[in-house]
Amino acid sequence: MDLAMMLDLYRDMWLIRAFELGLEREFKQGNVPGMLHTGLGQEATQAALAAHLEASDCFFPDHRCHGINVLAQQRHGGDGERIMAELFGRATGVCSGKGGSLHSADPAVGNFGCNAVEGAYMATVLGVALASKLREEPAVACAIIGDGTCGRGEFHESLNMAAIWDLPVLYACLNNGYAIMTPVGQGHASADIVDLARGYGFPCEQLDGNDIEECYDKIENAVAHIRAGKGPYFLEFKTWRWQAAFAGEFRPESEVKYWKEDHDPILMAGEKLVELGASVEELGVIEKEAREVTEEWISYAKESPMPDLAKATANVYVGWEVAGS
Amino acid sequence: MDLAMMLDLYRDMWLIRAFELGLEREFKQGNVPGMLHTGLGQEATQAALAAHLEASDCFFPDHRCHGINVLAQQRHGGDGERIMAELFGRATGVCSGKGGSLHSADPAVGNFGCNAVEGAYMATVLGVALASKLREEPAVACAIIGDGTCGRGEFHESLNMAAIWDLPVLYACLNNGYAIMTPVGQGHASADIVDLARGYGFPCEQLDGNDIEECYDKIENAVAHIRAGKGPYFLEFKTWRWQAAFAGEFRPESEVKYWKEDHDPILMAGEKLVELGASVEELGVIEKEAREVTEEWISYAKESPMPDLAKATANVYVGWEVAGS
Amino acid sequence: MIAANTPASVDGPTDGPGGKKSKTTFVRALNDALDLGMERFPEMFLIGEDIAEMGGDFSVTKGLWAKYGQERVRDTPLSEAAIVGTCVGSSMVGMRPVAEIMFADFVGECYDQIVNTAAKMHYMFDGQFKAPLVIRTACGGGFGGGPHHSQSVEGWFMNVPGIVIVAPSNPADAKGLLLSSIESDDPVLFLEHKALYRARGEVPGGYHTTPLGRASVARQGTDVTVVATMRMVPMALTAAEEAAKEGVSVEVVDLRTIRPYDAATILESVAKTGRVVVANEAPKTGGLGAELSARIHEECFAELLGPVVRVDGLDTPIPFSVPLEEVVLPDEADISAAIGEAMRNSR
Amino acid sequence: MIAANTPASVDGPTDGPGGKKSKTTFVRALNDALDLGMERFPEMFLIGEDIAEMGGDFSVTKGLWAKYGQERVRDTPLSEAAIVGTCVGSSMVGMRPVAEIMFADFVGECYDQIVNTAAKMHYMFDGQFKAPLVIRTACGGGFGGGPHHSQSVEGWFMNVPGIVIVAPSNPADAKGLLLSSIESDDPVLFLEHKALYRARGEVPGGYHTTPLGRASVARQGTDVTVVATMRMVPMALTAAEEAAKEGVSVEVVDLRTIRPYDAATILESVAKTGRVVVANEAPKTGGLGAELSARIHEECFAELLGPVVRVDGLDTPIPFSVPLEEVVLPDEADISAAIGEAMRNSR
Ligand SMILES: Cc1ncc(C[n+]2csc(CCOP(=O)(O)OP(=O)(O)O)c2C)c(N)n1
Ligand SMILES: Cc1ncc(C[n+]2csc(CCOP(=O)(O)OP(=O)(O)O)c2C)c(N)n1
Ligand SMILES: [Mg+2]
Ligand SMILES: [Mg+2]
Repeated sequence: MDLAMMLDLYRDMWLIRAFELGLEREFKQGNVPGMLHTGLGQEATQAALAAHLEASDCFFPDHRCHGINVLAQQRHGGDGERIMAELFGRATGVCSGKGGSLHSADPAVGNFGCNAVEGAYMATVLGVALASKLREEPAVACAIIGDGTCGRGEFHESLNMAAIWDLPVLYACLNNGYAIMTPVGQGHASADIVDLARGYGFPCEQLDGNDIEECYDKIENAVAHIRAGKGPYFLEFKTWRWQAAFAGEFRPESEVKYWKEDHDPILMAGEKLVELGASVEELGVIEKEAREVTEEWISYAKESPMPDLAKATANVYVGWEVAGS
Repeated sequence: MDLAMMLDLYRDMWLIRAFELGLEREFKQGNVPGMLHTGLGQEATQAALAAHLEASDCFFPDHRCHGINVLAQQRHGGDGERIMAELFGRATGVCSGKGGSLHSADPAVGNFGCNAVEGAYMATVLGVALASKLREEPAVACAIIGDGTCGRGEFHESLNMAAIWDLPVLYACLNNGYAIMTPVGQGHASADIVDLARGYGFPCEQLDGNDIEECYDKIENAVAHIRAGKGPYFLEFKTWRWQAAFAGEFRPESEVKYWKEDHDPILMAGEKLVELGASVEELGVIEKEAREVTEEWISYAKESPMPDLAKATANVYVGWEVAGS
Repeated sequence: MIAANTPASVDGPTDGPGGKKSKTTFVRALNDALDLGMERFPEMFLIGEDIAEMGGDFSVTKGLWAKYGQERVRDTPLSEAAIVGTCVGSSMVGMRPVAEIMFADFVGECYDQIVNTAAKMHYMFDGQFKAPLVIRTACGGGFGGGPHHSQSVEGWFMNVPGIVIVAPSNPADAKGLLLSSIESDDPVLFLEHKALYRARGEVPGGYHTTPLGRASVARQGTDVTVVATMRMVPMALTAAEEAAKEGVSVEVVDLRTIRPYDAATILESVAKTGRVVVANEAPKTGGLGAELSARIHEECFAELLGPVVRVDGLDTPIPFSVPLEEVVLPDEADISAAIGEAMRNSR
Repeated sequence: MIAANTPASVDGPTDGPGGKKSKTTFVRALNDALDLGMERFPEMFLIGEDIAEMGGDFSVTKGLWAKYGQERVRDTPLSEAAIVGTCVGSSMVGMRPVAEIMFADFVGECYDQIVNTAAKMHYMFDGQFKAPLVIRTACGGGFGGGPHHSQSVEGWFMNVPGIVIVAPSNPADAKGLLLSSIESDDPVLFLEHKALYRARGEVPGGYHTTPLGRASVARQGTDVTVVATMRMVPMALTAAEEAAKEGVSVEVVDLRTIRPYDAATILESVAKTGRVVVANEAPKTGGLGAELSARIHEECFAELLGPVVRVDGLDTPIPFSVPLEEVVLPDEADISAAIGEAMRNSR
């Protein structure tokens, strides 16, 4: 990978990190309603995915995917601030504040929306994929799923149907080692989710989800396979999330240290960039810019109006109006 | 296998066949309400399973399992006629006529009842298995499932949970090549269901479901594994059902001929028995007796009273009465 | 499955999709509607278990696979969540999928996908997606199907905003409502009562729609209004004829769309009669009848001569044995009795 | 998940399972009930996602894993159908499982197992099996949870015979009803409104049960009866205090068990007041209010001074944005308005 591309990805990763850090701060201050799951620590996977998905593709983000949402918005619409505004429940959000963190969607940038019933969109993604197949449009339909989410029955129904119909589905499994606090090897017959996916007969690969180059290359390869009409592809990204459980950190200190200090996707990429010839200052500027834009977006979100109350009853049906109170 | 045991199994298989043939005739004459799925052609698998399951074990029959229901009833209760009566919706049926073909149960003989929502009991069986594990009673909990049924999401949830908890579950998959008219290889990523089961890390085997000896031996082995506390076991029985679709036979003539003439479980067992020294007459008597007992049971069922109308509102709740009309 | 005793088959004469009005069966009317829809909407496809070559368990999709090919008439594995998921996802990008869930009893296996994905899609993303899908399914009892092949499931969805529930009672409406459901940009649960599949009736030829959300007055009357759905409509009409012999004039309102339902037509009828019976096959407690009764009382309390009388199934699962099933399911006699009860009411 | 803004935690003083009456939280009361149940019933076990070491998303099972061990307090994968299946199967052989489905919104993923297996087990096999299981789940809105973490799901099960639906409104009942649910030989859906988790109240110490199927009169009154559930009960009590200032005497009936519900207590109150409001958080159409309204009209038509007034959520999903959620969910003001409307009624 050349320096320019690597810098771009580094910038994307920093945008995610800054976004999530800013958001987390606001959440803790009580400015963001509801629940919050951050993608901190998983920036490489998200940035690499975003880099390969076109606006004409489709992705179903998982509950930690503000990052990919933001990148899609920036790349295909230039308005990442609308993701922030959505998280604050504002009228300027991508769903006018009706969806929030767990239901941010924007079809114009290929974002088909998170579904907070984990696993449900493993079924839904089939339909988007089938439509592109029937229309002979070479689009990729990507479902981003956590390791824990792979416990759901839709995992089987989805992989099986994608297999028999050779659907253009990219399963991007972000195996961060835990479902809430349950270790992946305790919740699944195998700690390697690919083992559960292999029986369906399409390519399955496991990779280092914190190594931006490996992520970028392997996704490129999978996406090419899918666009060539060769059917589904399953990628398992080994990664780790910063966010613990609400009672606090439950993982061994050594594990935390490994992932946050030795195997952090941004630190790793930074080292690589310096090797490739980037200057530490240059990298510092990228970080600074990401933090600045995040703050701008937070201000934008906070200054945005709340949705018109009429939105409460709007769009229940296409064909009918619903009465207010 | 010695002659005596083989003769016993032959008798069991004939009981199933005669039962199903008699039932089918009655159904076509309009004497049996509702729908009917017969186990004709699948007698070996059912007889071999029944031979290994104790009254203290549990099995969830599939929709073609009148046979195993009858054998369990005969072996552990001596009252196979109550299965017939249930199919006729009579008061003397195992469920007082409230369940019928698709919901015949009798816990006294280990029959936990079919669930006509295919696949649902792949989830339910986990609980029975967990209970025996928690109680340290070495019972087997067996789910009998068709190939088509393996398309359901519960397949994954069940195999995964049985694996992580080392539950004493025997999955008996009767792969008869079709779900209604859909070929197994069209409905599944692999025509060999074991391929879908292997990822869970417990033993999976495929066998000839029409070879009574192979069935008997492989089930014996699986059941021993389970009783020894070694966790779940998956057996895929390659078999074939006589019953076509309601529009008639849809399978190639050569296939029908192969299974009905060259690879019929009863014919095959008969040949083997003659080799082992049984006389053709002896075998004829077994068939005749099976047909006789079936007719007796049909008469019994027909002469049995309809359930008391109060049964219509009985046992909705344990703790409450439900009002009649 | 051997289907000798089950209500099925595309039979009877028909003049085909393009013809004039003719007497045909409910199944045939549905089949025609699907055919006409497939012809008109290239974005439409059919999906379900053995709906292709076999034509479905009740022959509703018969012949369409041969005509439209396997890409547009798709057999699936026994994967109800994936079937509905495929519908939802494809409808989000402009397809018009029509799924068959073989028996309504099985919708529990795709309940989440219907309730939390299809029904909320348009709302939660504030109009950015639509889910113009139809889920056809065979419901209702009366043929010894037992607890898992006989249920009326409208009650499972009555409290779910965003879903449209359609429930025809005769072949003409079956055709017209199905075409409207296909046209609809909202997700539709389309209920087909098994006991009606063989019912015959006049059906307009050609492409013909019946509006969603509108009840029809199946019979005019002045003394009592019977609001009925699906199989209860022909039963209500029979009961009305009986009542006429006693000099009681019964108006029968066929609800046709269960959600969102047509309150105006009901209330207009009630304003005239002052007496109401609501008849639905599902269990009484928490059923459709409850909603209609509550609404009618709210809006017509002063005009009512007595409380709305509910006719429903008993609050039990559906037993297999025929005489027990007869006890559990409501019939003409129950409607007649309810009409009698309503007539005894006067303030 | 970061839960700073979610209503959770086992806090507040308690005298523990064996103690005397004391003021404690709803969560703590539930935790005590589970503890007492585990102590008394060796056949009881707990199952759900991260209910063991973590104690569940709302800390309801906190400490029980440490006390009873991992065989009896079992973490599961995200497999809702398998969780409920495990409950059903084990209950068939005499265990008393108590499952936690983290949010009620997710019951769609195990709907079939609840509705077609658990609820029909006892009936379809004619009494040969029982399913004494409890499914605890956190329901209700009011904390910005959005469309999939805020729903009131009782309406999804109102038309399902065989299921018991329990819905406490205060810590004492939470404890007593949960113990009764554990004792019950019927399958129980036990609803815990998230907004009540931190509510405090007097709770009897030791093993204490509150009967299922019995409403309680939370406040005596003579002019209007308000029948309410869960979070609507404290709201109704507030509204009643407001009304008292205007000289209107409001009786508040806390339904407690939604199915089978206690008609006798309601009807007795209505006989006294002649005016009724039913208040429930779920969407209006096809909700609990409809059933209660229909029933009250059927049984008390002559005594009623006007129609039953329903207070419910709007017929929409629950939006994320706080001001929109406030529009959609019913509150004290809506109950007050309904009381006013009921008071204006007179024949
Ligand atoms: C069907 C369903 N069950 C449970 C939950 C609650 N829940 C939200 S996130 C989560 C853990 C998911 O684990 P994983 O997929 O590994 O994602 P991670 O949070 O680790 O990124 C759970 C149990 C849910 N949202 N949906
Ligand atoms: C959840 C569910 N979906 C669909 C059906 C309808 N159905 C009954 S049997 C059957 C085919 C089952 O195929 P398989 O498991 O291979 O059993 P076989 O009949 O071949 O023995 C179908 C689709 C059902 N009963 N339950
Ligand atoms: Mg994880
Ligand atoms: Mg099969």
